[in-house]
Amino acid sequence: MVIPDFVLNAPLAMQVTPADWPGGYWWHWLFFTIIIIAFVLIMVMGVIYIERRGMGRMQSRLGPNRTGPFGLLQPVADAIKVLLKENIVPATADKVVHWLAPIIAFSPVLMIFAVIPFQNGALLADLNIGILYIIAVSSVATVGVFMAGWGSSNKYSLLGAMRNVAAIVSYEIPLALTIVGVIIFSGSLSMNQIVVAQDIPYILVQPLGFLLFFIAASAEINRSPFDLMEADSELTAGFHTEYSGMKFAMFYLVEYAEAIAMSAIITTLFLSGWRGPFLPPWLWFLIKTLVVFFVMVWTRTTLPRVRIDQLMALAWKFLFPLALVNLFITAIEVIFWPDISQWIFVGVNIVIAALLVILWSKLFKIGWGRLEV
Amino acid sequence: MGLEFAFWIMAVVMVGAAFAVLYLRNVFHAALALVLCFIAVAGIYVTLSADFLAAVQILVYVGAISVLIILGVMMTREVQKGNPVNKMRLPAAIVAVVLLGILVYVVTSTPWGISTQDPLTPTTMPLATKLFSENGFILPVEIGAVLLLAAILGAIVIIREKKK
Amino acid sequence: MSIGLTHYLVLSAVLFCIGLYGALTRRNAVIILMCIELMLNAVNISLIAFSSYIVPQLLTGQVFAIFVMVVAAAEIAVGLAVVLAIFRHFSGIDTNDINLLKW
Amino acid sequence: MKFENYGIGIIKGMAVTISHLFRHPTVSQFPEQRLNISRRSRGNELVWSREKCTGCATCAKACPQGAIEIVTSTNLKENKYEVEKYKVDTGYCIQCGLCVEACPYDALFMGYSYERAKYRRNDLIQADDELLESPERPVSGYFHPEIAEKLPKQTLLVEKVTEKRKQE
Repeated sequence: MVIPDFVLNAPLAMQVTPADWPGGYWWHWLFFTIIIIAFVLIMVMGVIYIERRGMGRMQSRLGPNRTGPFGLLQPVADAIKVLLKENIVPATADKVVHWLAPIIAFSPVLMIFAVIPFQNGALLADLNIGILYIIAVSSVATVGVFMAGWGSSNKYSLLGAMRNVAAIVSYEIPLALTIVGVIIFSGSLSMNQIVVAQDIPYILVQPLGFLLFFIAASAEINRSPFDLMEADSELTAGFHTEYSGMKFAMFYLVEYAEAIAMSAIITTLFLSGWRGPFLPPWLWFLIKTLVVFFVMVWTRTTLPRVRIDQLMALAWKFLFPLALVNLFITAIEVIFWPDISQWIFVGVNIVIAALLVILWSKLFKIGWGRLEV
Repeated sequence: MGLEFAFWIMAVVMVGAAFAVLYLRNVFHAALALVLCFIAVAGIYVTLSADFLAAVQILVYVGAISVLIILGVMMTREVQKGNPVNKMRLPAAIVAVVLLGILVYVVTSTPWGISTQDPLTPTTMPLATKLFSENGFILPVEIGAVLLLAAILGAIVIIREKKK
Repeated sequence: MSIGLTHYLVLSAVLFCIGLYGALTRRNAVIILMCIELMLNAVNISLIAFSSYIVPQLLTGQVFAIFVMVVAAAEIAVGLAVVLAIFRHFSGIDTNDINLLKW
Repeated sequence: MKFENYGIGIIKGMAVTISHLFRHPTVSQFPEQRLNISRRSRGNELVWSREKCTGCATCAKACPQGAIEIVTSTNLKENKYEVEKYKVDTGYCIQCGLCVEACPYDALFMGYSYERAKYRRNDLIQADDELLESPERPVSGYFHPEIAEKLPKQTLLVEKVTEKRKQE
């Protein structure tokens, strides 16, 4: 593999900028910071609208359609409402922790976007450890959630936080293992390099990996059907029960920003990122991200929430072994047949994925009574 | 200049957080201070151009170890009892200070053979070659894997409740 | 004065001594575990500093640091298991109360 | 060897939800589109007829909540009771319709109207002329089949939607 010159010559890996960027490092940094923040905020509003309308239509409702044309201003109205609300802190709360928790939960999500390529080379920092950086940074959000649960001094919050930690720690393993499959094929940890290496979208080369990654990612970001850390019907709202006003808005923002971040990561890793014919690259990226998010909404509408023991069983008995098998198969393919066309792997891997899923479902039945954790 | 600035910030945050681990009354707050200390250590790694290790540090220490410690704090329910000290305070302080003095003396008086080369910056590939190649560290890696497996099994055996 | 190897080593020594002092004096077993983690981190800092100042092209120190992390992960798993077992047995984790092996 | 539980149920469910996405939603936009409610609706108000009422107070006796208060005086000239006050606390009313069934002179009806919420609890207490029939307070067909025949037939949302889907 050839490492580009500008990566080798940079004094620090953090300062990698495209060689032809005008105005130097700081302008680049400022520009992309503004772009990322604007992107996250606007996309959050957009996806909240998409989620509510899409879910409404799938449930034979209309969804919000009163505020503005087609209800487009509903997220704005909600944001204004929630910002103007009173900020209530419980009397026995751990005040500092309670106050810091939303910030600590929010900042990693913004930091994830630093390494996501919007188009070729258009990213804040083309780290050569990009995807590892994402896994590392997103694990910090756990601490924020735990602080929220602890700081509220409310048993429902604490239970939600505990569930969240258990889920995230378990699901990080299959998540990382499936990512390794992608890395083996692309030969680089850098997000931009991964996209560049994807002549065939990896969803075809790694169908099992995509499936496992999607499941693990939805569990990681607390999307339904794995949203039992904020299960409204059991835990009122999980870790953010005691939050209101601006701080609640932060948690709401985190939830959707994480969903967007995961959609963007899936787009980059499995759907060949910004690559695509005819349209400009950034538009392809946007379209693919929204499509992935729509699939998340779709699964949310369809599937009922799982129990906590089922959640753990799914992670350890289904996703983890399959991720290992997937990694093993991928490694064998890359080592023994490095030169043949990847289209052969596409067919072989799809067949293997179907066989493995069917076989494992025979061995592992989730609805088979109560499973011991 | 930027590097020095970053180093001093990280150093101050790190030492402050380490003292907070010692002196905070609430054990949960101490665990959070430990997380801050780990993040500062990751920052130090970045200034040493060990970016891969910085990411691994955050992933392993912040993502896994500190979460385990926080879970341990929760499960042992000793949060409100504070952070008491035992009778060894003075001897331990003397030992620590003397050790620090010796270490600082040794570090400052040794002529280090500092290399003039720039450190390798994309460390991922060389590290992988180092770890997994034939004349690299493949045997320690396997031993480490066995160690982790043994640790998991040992932890499960220790913690399991005996069924009557 | 630019930052050199000495700075990192002194920093590592300071962190190590803080961890040592805490591990020797605290009575809460979880805090003791945290202090041991601090000491391991201090060692990691010095290893990586050596690696990038003395053999910048070899990365040996970074490899050692990775092994230290592996050991730390194993240590924290077993250590917490021991702490929880102690907590079940003594219904407390004050190390002054745990004197089974003392005499 | 049978292979089940391998996700075919999930796929079927996903197909159902995605097919719902392209169907006409089963809703009506309430303030603009109103559906006719049931002809025998026991709405949230009582409608009282001063002409037919003889002041016998059977309704007040029948009311399980004691929500009806009726004060009468004797009119010796015309040899009948004069209703001085007829007061219903609709806050207490449980819409059971027993008063309507009990009235021997068909002077009491359930209301057909809705959207009659009030801002203050005191406004819920309605008396005398407030209880009379008016365009805002039509009479429901409950216990009165002859009235029910004149009312429009109830529109069901399902019928409307299937009609619309047929047109599409």
